[in-house]
Amino acid sequence: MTRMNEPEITPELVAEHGLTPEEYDRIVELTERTPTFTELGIWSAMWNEHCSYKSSKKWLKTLPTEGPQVVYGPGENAGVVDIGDGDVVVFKMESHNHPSFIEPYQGAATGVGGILRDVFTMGARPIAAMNALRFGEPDHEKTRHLVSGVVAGVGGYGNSFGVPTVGGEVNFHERYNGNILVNAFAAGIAKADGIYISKAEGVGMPVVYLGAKTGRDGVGGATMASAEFDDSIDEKRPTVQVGDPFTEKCLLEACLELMATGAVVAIQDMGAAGLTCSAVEMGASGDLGILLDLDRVPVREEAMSAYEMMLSESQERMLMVLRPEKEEEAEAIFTKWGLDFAIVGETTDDLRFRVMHGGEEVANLPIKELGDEAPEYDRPYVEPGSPSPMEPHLFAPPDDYNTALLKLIGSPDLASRRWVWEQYDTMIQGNTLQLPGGDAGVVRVDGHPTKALAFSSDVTPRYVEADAFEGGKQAVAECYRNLIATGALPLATTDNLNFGNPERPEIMGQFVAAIRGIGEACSALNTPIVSGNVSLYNETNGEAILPTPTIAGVGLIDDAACMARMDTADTGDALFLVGVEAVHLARTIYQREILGEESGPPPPVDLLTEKARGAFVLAAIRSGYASACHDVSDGGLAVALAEMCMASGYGAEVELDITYPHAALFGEDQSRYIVAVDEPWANMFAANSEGSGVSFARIGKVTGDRLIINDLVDISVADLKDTHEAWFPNLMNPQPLAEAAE
Amino acid sequence: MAHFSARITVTLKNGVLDPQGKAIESALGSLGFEGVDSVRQGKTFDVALDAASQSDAETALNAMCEKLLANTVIEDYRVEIG
Amino acid sequence: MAHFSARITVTLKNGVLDPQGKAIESALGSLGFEGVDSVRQGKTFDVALDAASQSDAETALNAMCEKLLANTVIEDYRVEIG
Amino acid sequence: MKTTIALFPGSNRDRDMIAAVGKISGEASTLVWHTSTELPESDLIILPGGFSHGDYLRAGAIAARAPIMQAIAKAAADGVRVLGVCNGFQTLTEAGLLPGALMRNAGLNFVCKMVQLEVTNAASPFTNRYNAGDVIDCPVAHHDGNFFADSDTLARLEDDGLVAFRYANGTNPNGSINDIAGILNPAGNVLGMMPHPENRIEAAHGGDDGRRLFEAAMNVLESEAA
Ligand SMILES: Nc1ncnc2c1ncn2[C@@H]1O[C@H](COP(=O)(O)OP(=O)(O)O)[C@@H](O)[C@H]1O
Ligand SMILES: [Mg+2]
Repeated sequence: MTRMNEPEITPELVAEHGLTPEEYDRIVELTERTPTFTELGIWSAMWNEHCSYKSSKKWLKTLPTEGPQVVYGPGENAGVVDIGDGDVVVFKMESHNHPSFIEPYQGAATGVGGILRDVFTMGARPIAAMNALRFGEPDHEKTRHLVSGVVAGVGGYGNSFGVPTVGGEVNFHERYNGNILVNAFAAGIAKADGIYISKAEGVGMPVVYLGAKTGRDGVGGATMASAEFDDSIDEKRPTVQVGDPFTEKCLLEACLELMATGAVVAIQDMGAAGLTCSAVEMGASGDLGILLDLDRVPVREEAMSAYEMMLSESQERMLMVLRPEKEEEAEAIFTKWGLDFAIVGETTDDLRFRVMHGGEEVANLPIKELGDEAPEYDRPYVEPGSPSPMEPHLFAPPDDYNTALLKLIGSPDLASRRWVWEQYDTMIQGNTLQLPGGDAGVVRVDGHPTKALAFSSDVTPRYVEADAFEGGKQAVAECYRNLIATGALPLATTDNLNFGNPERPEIMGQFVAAIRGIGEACSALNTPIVSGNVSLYNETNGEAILPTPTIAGVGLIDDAACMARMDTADTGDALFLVGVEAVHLARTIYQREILGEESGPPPPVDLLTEKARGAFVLAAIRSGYASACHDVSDGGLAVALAEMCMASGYGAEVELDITYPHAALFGEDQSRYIVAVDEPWANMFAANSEGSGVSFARIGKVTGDRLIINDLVDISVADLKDTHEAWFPNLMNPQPLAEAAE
Repeated sequence: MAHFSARITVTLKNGVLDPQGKAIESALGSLGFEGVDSVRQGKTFDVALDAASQSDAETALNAMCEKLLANTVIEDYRVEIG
Repeated sequence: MAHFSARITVTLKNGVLDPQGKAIESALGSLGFEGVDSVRQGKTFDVALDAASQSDAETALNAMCEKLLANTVIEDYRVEIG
Repeated sequence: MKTTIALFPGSNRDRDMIAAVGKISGEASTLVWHTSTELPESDLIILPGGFSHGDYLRAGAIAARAPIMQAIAKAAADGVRVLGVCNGFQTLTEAGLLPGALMRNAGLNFVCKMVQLEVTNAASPFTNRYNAGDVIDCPVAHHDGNFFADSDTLARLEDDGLVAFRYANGTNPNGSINDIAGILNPAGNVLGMMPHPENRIEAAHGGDDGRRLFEAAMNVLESEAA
């Protein structure tokens, strides 16, 4: 047994582990001696930002996480929400930003693998996935490579694993040039009484290692995921983790089979700093100690040191505590699926985390303190100011509204994402009711006669940048709106908070304000945060990303028969705008794409209005009034109308009474929907709107094959489609001149 | 301008997980092949190109590997001309 | 029992279309590489195995190709030991 | 009518297939694991879609060498109906039960979208509920669906009318030669196809064009829907 002769602990070594001198002093105190090299690795893994949330904990605690529908909130592998009939939906979102920048395919793939594992670790079969992606400027030298790698990686993993990808986001902005964002969401369905958590129970119970073998993958990865980038990134590079979706699929089936036998006491997937975090989590949450014998850990490489094994981020691995009497049954299941199965330790009553290697004790640490005593920082922050409102007359109108509209729907942030989602299996499992391209992805609840779940992922980083508080509110509100637009009652949300370096007060200020906004919105809209993930230090050479708190929401459709879509408007339908004429042009796509500026405040969200209009639209959809529905978001009313026309293939004639045409067409005022209503029901719908007191206007009808708005816009649906669909393919496969000439 | 045909071989760096090799290994096992310790999968590219000289060809081929054919984060490559 | 390490190279038969090769060819073109006539993609398998003799190893490796590693409908293979 | 579905590690449209068979025939299918050496008595054997063994090496290559495949080959020889969809099709070609090979999509990317299929052979036990020339909607979801066969094989397939489905109206998603989406063996009792009729059997799928294929293969009465 070759053993690595462990280096001595120097201040430099401590610093390389991302620990401050103060943190190290505390570690020595808690260890009650100088830690061994392996112990230092363990402490650093447990105390880095990624695992300890030391900069964010204080603020995350302020988020609303409870509600009658919430079965498990934050703290478990994923949130668990009741959907009735004894079923629960289990979901979470997680970032894999840094790894995806270094190796886009594998980074994105292992990100998807990680979030799927979080979901099925809890006993749920994954039924839907989303991916929220942010890239640098389209023409930045790295962007194409990153986009094609990330999209191929997301698909490569999810498609092979067999989960439908039903939604997501793609944005482009120079502020992501050096730090792309890859946020992966997964949801699964389980029986309320079939949920598994990580809390170990019982002393002397076998701790079992399952799945793939351990290699040196990503050693140092957890520490890197919390380190700001600079140009020396190449040296920081650990062995890249490679995803194996086939093994993960086998792991899924084996875990669910095993759970069905009742053998599982506790289960925890191995993510960042795999063996360390999972073992400590299981013991600590069960008030138990854990004894691990690394000589029993299945390894794929020779002469791995204890340090490497404890920090390895090899994928597709799980740790479980099993009922001893079920051991054989369990092993048989795993052998059937061709997976490694090894008893690597046991639970103890000494509240110590002990690790044996080569017959020697290489770590002996207080298991509770590893997590509980992790530093919690109240980082200094400055309140971000909120820019003062800007009247519509301060913004130049376009020279030509047709040209402007075409430019917007063909712009990087509004162009069709078909090129992306056609690389994802969106139909597998046979339950997808709404594919990407609508307001939210919808998947029916397998086995239930009428129920379906809606999924949407949203945030508008340019809004958050301008006003983190309003931007945080808006992210939640838009997600809520997208769910409502399909006829779903929003149930709960998960967040993925991507920010820069929290040690900079202005960044910390954005973070704090965004969380306050998210919290207010989630409380007001009854969509508690049940899980989430924080990714800080998204910064290169001192330039931070746009603050990007991604919000993913899940909504419940009681009866899929009266679900709404944005592509079902029919000739003759009356078109209603729920909401008022827009006046807000600051921070809009119009301002950026047509005027070439990004300034002013984001459109404010009035949460009471949001809720009232949402409730009204939901009721209208559920009582069958809406032949089609679409929320109004990026690009404003004109873009929303264009999107509905492109989706249905029909044109529309729209007559607005307008004060500021460019604001009315392109303003991004919030809390608005377009509802198409079958003509015979139009008056009834109008009456109901009045009755319910929401502002609305009848703005026109579905007809012909052109979109006509007052005397401003007149474009054929075909031209809209061509422009909308062309941008992404042109970005990704620019025709070599030779071919273009042919 | 001379004509060259080259073979580029791209293999995974040591330590990088090779799911393909792993699967093939166990498939060989279940097909009854014994004594197989390990299988690692790689790629070849047979490139036919015109270049002014052998050294120009080599330079070009190495550049192709760096720019496109190999993912140098996880792969090594070798260029043979002949 | 001796230990052998072999490299198996699997290439597409002539006349079999090679989508990857084609795509790489045009990608190289748009990256500005000139003079590339053709690119054909293949696979390598580095196999480490124990066998009584070199000839046993060869027999085994050829059998592996016939049975699994190559799809002889579209692919040729070559085995090198050492 | 007894239907058996063969399962391989990495099969992932097996549940879709089980659901389709159940919904259309009202009968449950029997599932067999890839390691078993014999089959239950079956009138129809289905190899479902997925990434068997990760599709590592070549799509369907490792699955094609599984013990169950010998039993399936024998059943096919005895005239039992065998349907391979997507990974099932790839596996049947790798196993030599159907000619040709399925290579990487010409666009190199995985592709999942609705395509149109022309029914070019409406005489087989799988396609006889369609009329020759019918054009149906059906989704595809694959990375290696680019059908290739050498010129002799291709000529034989065409001359003997063994092409069951062709991508129609320019919807060929993968570069398949002659737009081939599905082929039959000479006896007509083995069908391999890349598209997924099991994901096109009910209103919730946006249409049920795939339903008649199963109704034919399982000799069930046509549903009103069809
Ligand atoms: N990465 C992605 N994966 C899958 N679907 C995506 C992705 N990016 C965008 N989409 C889909 O494209 C459509 C438009 O996206 P977006 O403009 O963000 O929608 P919205 O404005 O309604 O939030 C949505 O249906 C979304 O789900
Ligand atoms: Mg929307």
